[in-house]
Amino acid sequence: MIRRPLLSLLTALAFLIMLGPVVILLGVAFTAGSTLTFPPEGLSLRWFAAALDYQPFISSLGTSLVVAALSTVLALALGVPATLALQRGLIPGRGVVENLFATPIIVPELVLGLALFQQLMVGLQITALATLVIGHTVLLLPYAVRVVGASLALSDPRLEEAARGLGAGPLRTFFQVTLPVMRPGIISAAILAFITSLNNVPLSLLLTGPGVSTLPVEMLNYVQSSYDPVVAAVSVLLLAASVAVALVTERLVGFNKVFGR
Amino acid sequence: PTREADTDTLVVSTFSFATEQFMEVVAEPFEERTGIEVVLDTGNNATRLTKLRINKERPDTDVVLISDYYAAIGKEMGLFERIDPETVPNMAEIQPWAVDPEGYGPAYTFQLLGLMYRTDLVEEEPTSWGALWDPEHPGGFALPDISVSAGPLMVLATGETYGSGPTDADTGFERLAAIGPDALQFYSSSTEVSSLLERGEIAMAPSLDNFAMNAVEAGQPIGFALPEEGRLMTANTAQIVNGAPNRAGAEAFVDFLLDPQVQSEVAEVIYDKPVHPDAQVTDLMTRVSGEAAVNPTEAGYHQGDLDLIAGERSSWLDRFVEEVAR
Amino acid sequence: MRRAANLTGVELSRRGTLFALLVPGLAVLLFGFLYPVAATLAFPPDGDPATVARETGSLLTDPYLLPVIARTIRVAVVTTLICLVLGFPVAYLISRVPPRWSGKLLALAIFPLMLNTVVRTYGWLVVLGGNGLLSSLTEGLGLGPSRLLYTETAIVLGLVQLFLPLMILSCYSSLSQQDPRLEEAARGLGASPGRAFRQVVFPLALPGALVGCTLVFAGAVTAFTTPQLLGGARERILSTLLYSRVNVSLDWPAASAVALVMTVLVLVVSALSSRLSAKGSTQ
Amino acid sequence: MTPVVQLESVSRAFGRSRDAVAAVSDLDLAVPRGKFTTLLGPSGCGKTTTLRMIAGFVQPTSGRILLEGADATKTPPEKRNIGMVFQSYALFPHMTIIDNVAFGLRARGLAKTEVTARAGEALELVGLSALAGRKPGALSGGQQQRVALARAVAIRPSVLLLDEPLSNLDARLRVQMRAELRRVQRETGLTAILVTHDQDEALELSDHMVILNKGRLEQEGAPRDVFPRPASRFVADFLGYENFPVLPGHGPVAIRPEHVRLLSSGEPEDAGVTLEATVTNVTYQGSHCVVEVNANGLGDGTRLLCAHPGEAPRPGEAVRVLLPAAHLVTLGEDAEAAR
Amino acid sequence: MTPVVQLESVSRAFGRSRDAVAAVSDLDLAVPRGKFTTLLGPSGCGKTTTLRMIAGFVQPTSGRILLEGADATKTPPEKRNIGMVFQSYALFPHMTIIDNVAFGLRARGLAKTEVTARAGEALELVGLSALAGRKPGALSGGQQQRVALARAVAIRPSVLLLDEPLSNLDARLRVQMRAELRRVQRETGLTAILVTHDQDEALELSDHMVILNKGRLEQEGAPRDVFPRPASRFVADFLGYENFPVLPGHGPVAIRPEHVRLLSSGEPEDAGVTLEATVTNVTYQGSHCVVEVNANGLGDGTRLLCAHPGEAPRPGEAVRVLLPAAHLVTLGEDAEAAR
Ligand SMILES: Nc1ncnc2c1ncn2[C@@H]1O[C@H](COP(=O)(O)OP(=O)(O)OP(=O)(O)O)[C@@H](O)[C@H]1O
Ligand SMILES: Nc1ncnc2c1ncn2[C@@H]1O[C@H](COP(=O)(O)OP(=O)(O)OP(=O)(O)O)[C@@H](O)[C@H]1O
Ligand SMILES: NCCCCNCCCN
Ligand SMILES: [Mg+2]
Ligand SMILES: [Mg+2]
Repeated sequence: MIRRPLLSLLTALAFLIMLGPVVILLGVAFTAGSTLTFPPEGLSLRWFAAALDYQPFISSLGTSLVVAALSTVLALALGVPATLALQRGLIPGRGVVENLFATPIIVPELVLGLALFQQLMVGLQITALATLVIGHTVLLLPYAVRVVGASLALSDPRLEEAARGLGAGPLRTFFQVTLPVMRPGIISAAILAFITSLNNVPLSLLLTGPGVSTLPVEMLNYVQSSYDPVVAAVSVLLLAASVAVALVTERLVGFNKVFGR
Repeated sequence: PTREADTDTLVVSTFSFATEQFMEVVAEPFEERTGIEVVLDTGNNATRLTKLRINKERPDTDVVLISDYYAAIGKEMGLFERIDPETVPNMAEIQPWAVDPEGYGPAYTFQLLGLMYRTDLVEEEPTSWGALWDPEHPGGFALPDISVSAGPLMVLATGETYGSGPTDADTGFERLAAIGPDALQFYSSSTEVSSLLERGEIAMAPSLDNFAMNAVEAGQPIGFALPEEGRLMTANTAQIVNGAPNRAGAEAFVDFLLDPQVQSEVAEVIYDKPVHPDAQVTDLMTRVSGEAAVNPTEAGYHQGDLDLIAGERSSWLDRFVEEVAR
Repeated sequence: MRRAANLTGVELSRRGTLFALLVPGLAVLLFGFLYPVAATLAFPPDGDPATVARETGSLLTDPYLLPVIARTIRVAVVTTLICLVLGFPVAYLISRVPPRWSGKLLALAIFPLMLNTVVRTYGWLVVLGGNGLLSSLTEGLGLGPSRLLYTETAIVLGLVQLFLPLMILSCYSSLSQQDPRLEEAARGLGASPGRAFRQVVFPLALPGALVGCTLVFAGAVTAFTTPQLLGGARERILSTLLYSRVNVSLDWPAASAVALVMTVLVLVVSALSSRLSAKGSTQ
Repeated sequence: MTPVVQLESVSRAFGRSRDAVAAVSDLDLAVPRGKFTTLLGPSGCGKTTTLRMIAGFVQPTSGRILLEGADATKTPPEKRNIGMVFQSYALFPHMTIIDNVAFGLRARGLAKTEVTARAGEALELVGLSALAGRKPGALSGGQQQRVALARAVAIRPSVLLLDEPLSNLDARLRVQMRAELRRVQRETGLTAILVTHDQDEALELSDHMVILNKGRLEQEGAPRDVFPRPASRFVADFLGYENFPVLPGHGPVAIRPEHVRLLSSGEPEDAGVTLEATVTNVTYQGSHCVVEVNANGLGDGTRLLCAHPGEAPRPGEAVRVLLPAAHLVTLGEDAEAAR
Repeated sequence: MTPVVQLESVSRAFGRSRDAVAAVSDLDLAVPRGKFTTLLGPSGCGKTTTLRMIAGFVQPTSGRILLEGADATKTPPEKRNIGMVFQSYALFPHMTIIDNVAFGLRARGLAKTEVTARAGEALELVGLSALAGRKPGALSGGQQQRVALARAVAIRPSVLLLDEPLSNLDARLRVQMRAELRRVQRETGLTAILVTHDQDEALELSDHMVILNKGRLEQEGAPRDVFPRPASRFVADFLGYENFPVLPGHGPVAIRPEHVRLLSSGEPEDAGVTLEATVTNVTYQGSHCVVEVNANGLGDGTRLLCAHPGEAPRPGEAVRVLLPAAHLVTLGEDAEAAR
């Protein structure tokens, strides 16, 4: 099937579009020049040093990671059970409930941010960090429900019967059978969610407070007034970190094991 | 959580640009002098103004550094307090234009509207805004989007150059509409315009003088021209928030910001041109903007009618999009 | 995916269980989304429902703004279709190659997500600009210089790059659950690879593909940085309009109106996709 | 002694009420303790549905299910201690074979050593110890089926439900597995319900057999009773009675081909009905041949099949056919065409 | 005449080279045109893998596959015009039954009316016309299996591969489907390869049978030749020869229980070997009973099974047992214990 020309062509095109900018990014980040320029004017690591030295990036990275991790976990913890109920349960008005869980992606994030700021942060005096987590959780819920749902829809319900029949209660069945069978979906959802959170700007823009800001917001701020490659260097560092995580995963468990089954 | 009256910390809402340097030359020395801990809340003008507006009943911020035109909007919304000149002695020392006529926060720095251009692509330094209307358009040009400070200033500058005066926005829009279709892009950040120039996509663009400083300092083929007519500038002001939890600290901070020593260091490190006559204007500033960097009003620069800009912001946005950005 | 209710695994019908599974999610949704958004859309700063309604009315009748709505729809639809056409085959390939390859390909498809939007977009400036790589290429081919920057095409390209991984992962989560024997069966019955793909592989992965489409469409409608940087003021779409109203004119009721229109737009597409998904449902 | 499993007028329909399909109708069943009960019936008659209701995976539309005499209609599956081998295997694709087998043991919280021991034992039983570390996707059909069996047996359930557990095994292995099943059942005294379409299997394994037709109970009893005395034409037909002649003086009867005898000329006649016939067809069948004859006396075209172990006659030959009285089953008046 | 399908020393291994499992080893096979070939062998011996290679779903690790005499090792499945019934059915879950059956016809671009007619006909053949509008999920196991069969037959393939296509059907339906299959095959002259574990099925349907053991060919030939003359103990064992006595003067032989006769005292002896024996066990088997005896003369504990149609003797009784010469199969020296 790999021999199919159309398939190969489309795949090549897809990867070209996705990865082309990575190449440019690498060029820009390693430049010795002082502006965002491609091709680079000589090679140097100075922008990496500058990036690591820039305090707002470092402190906001911490916030971003905490928010992304917390909201991904929360979104999955709330979304996966809901998916299960939606896919396996006899719910009256199921379509409505299902669409309800998708609504956060349909409202412009900027508006959601404004709403959360106005109603929760100012109205209910919830801290910036907590509001960020709530907002991101809500934003990620559709990923959890939809992506996981799409994979659960295809799995064989007899497997759950078999588990129950073997004496596993609903929880055990869920954790040992349903969940692993859904794993590709859950991991896809988790990665999508984590990265969506990690890169989110519009939602986070207003949800910052004194001393609390997220990395992408800081990067956007930075890039709006400074024309140097620091932001490219930060991106390369993030990319390198994710490659490292992937490599370690591959070493320890095998990447395909994480996704496949 | 509400911040009650609080004399130990000072929350300063500021631009997200160069915050590290700002901490170093302004916030930390201030902390040392007063023992008040400074916490920064950064973001662009609009975002911070929006937050202040929503937070109006329970403000948690003391000082806001904000562009003059957004400051005008904020004043109208009742977000800021007038300042008693007694509490900010430096206000008596600074250039007269920098003092707010209504008694709100003063300007602490300013930026001049001019033409940033590629010295290698534009043969002769432009002396008039007319360069943009030159049918030859050597090398192409970009215009500022209405969303950046230079945008509304450009409308006024055009009005002043071709119409009845600096309030003739109609003429400004009309004339800009004539070249709108030829503009490569309506840029929305300094990075964008710098990048367009550097990659040679355009040869010139109206911009603020600060945008040119990095490139000039780095020795790139970038020049900044100050047209003879239509000299508009924008100022960054320091406002005290209405109901600030630490009012005394806020006053001290504004005064500190106007201190000639502090202004000199800010000029050196952040490229913000000082408003205190005793502060040191850097060489780079005069290389880019000449004498106007030292005394803008003497060079014929003015802020335009800020209440006009603030009041017409919605209709100007629509007009710009409908008539110019085509 | 409307599975015949009575075929469900162990029939999950006990009220209490269903309740326990759904309620936490719904509660967070209500508190963290529905309530604040409804409250802010209806009562934006300096506005009330009447002003919002008035603004919405004028938005929908303004001859200048209608093209903006049309452009938004066009850009989002085209982006979604391209993502589907490119993303589904990639997901399919990943789900069918030997496991030792699939993990690596998947990782490769995910990495671009780690790029900051601004930086990513910058890459496009380099590629699409008048002196950019693409232009050098067309010039080299004797086609003359080309500039796609600040056109609708540029926005679409940027958005495709932004959302392709999303589509790939969504499709993959469905495809990886599919029994490969089904495709074999189709091939054995005389279906060409294309036909087997269209009639068996694709319909069965439809839930995932539709989820991908919904996510991409919603993302394309609401994305702001990419259209702003690659399209500019000239190619205004609803999200950039919304941004200006919040950030330039600080006109919150008018912003509410734009948000309402965007919301309805995505809602329609999302509902459509649910409907399709239910229709093409397995079993 | 209360039956282990009891169904009281249980029905189950599928689909919405308007176009509902009744898979099981008004079924009463008492499953005797410590015995092997087989469920037989044509494809689609409701066997799987019945097992699934007993296991608790589907709820009856009406009626009650009693386990150990207590109403368990609403008891969740994992509280029933019932093992089930699924017709479609339902192996956990993400677990190795041994983990599949150990699953139920772990769910019961058994100690690690015991889990290992018992899972290994169960796998031994089905002859798949060598494949313990593989995943189900890398197994052949028959191997998968055996894993499903091992998984169900390992938990030593009080009731074991087997939905065609041996259908994908070859004859030799099937016989062997059957014997193992029988042994396990005897040794542990468990109650088993087996769905099968293999009559040898039903005969060899069952203490009690139940024949379903279109979701209803058609006949039940010990194989020794049911086989020689089917109560209806449907059952007779289903059990492999292939001859349904209407004999003068007897009315409709049924007789199996193996019991029809071709008399060599001169052989003494046993008690029974003798008919003159013409051979129309002969098929070779390994250990015997099937002779098709036309019984000339009985209305036109009455065809009889006779399983003949000896030398095969030639088509066209005239023969005498004996239907021994001992093997003739008289069908009641209610006997009508099955299906 | 060139064989329709020909395998030339075909092997297939699974897994990476280091820990590869050989599913099929060095298999040579010629499938005769217009005939029914059955593939038999124990679970996991490589039957499904062989079919999948013929259909083109898996590639041989080595060797060639010829279709109509031309190398087709790399031909994609849809270019082979081969119909396959999968062991796991592989019905398209998103299509109705009729659409499943029509799929292959549509793929061939047939006219609408013809598609409808032929799909309807195929569904008729398996007796499922009434369920045409349902989806596979709402069908019983046997019903699904029949849909899979209808789907494969509908396209009138030049080769039909059947992987245990009737295993989930009851005896009666199985016999009926078998006859239908035979009829279809005869009428259309198609070539069929059937995997089955049912010996009756193999016997009744096959013109040619192939017995595999651990991925290798063990014996092939017409059933009439293979059944009475298994070439090895493995084959004999597999084909249901249950007695493997070592007779003085004969060496190791094999004989089926049905051929072992209990002689009533005084009955004349046929040609063969007569042994004195003691009855040790009797099992009732419906149409006959299985008598287990201990042949006193042959080394200690030589157990013989005898399928006895008459009155059953009692355990402990002394009997005379005849092993008829006509049914004794002499096993070569290579005969060793199977499996
Ligand atoms: N993907 C795989 N990886 C490893 N081993 C495999 C794989 N698929 C099949 N096998 C092994 O190859 C052998 C042959 O498998 P195959 O499915 O052809 O058997 P079969 O003869 O059809 O058996 P059955 O009658 O049980 O269906 C088996 O031992 C099986 O375990
Ligand atoms: N979800 C469903 N929707 C509609 N009808 C169904 C559904 N499940 C089963 N049926 C029908 O109910 C009847 C009984 O099904 P069941 O699976 O119990 O049959 P079975 O006796 O196990 O048959 P087999 O021997 O073929 O496996 C069948 O006619 C089947 O088509
Ligand atoms: N509006 C242009 C931004 C000018 C940057 N000023 C820097 C102030 C640092 N606190
Ligand atoms: Mg069944
Ligand atoms: Mg097989």
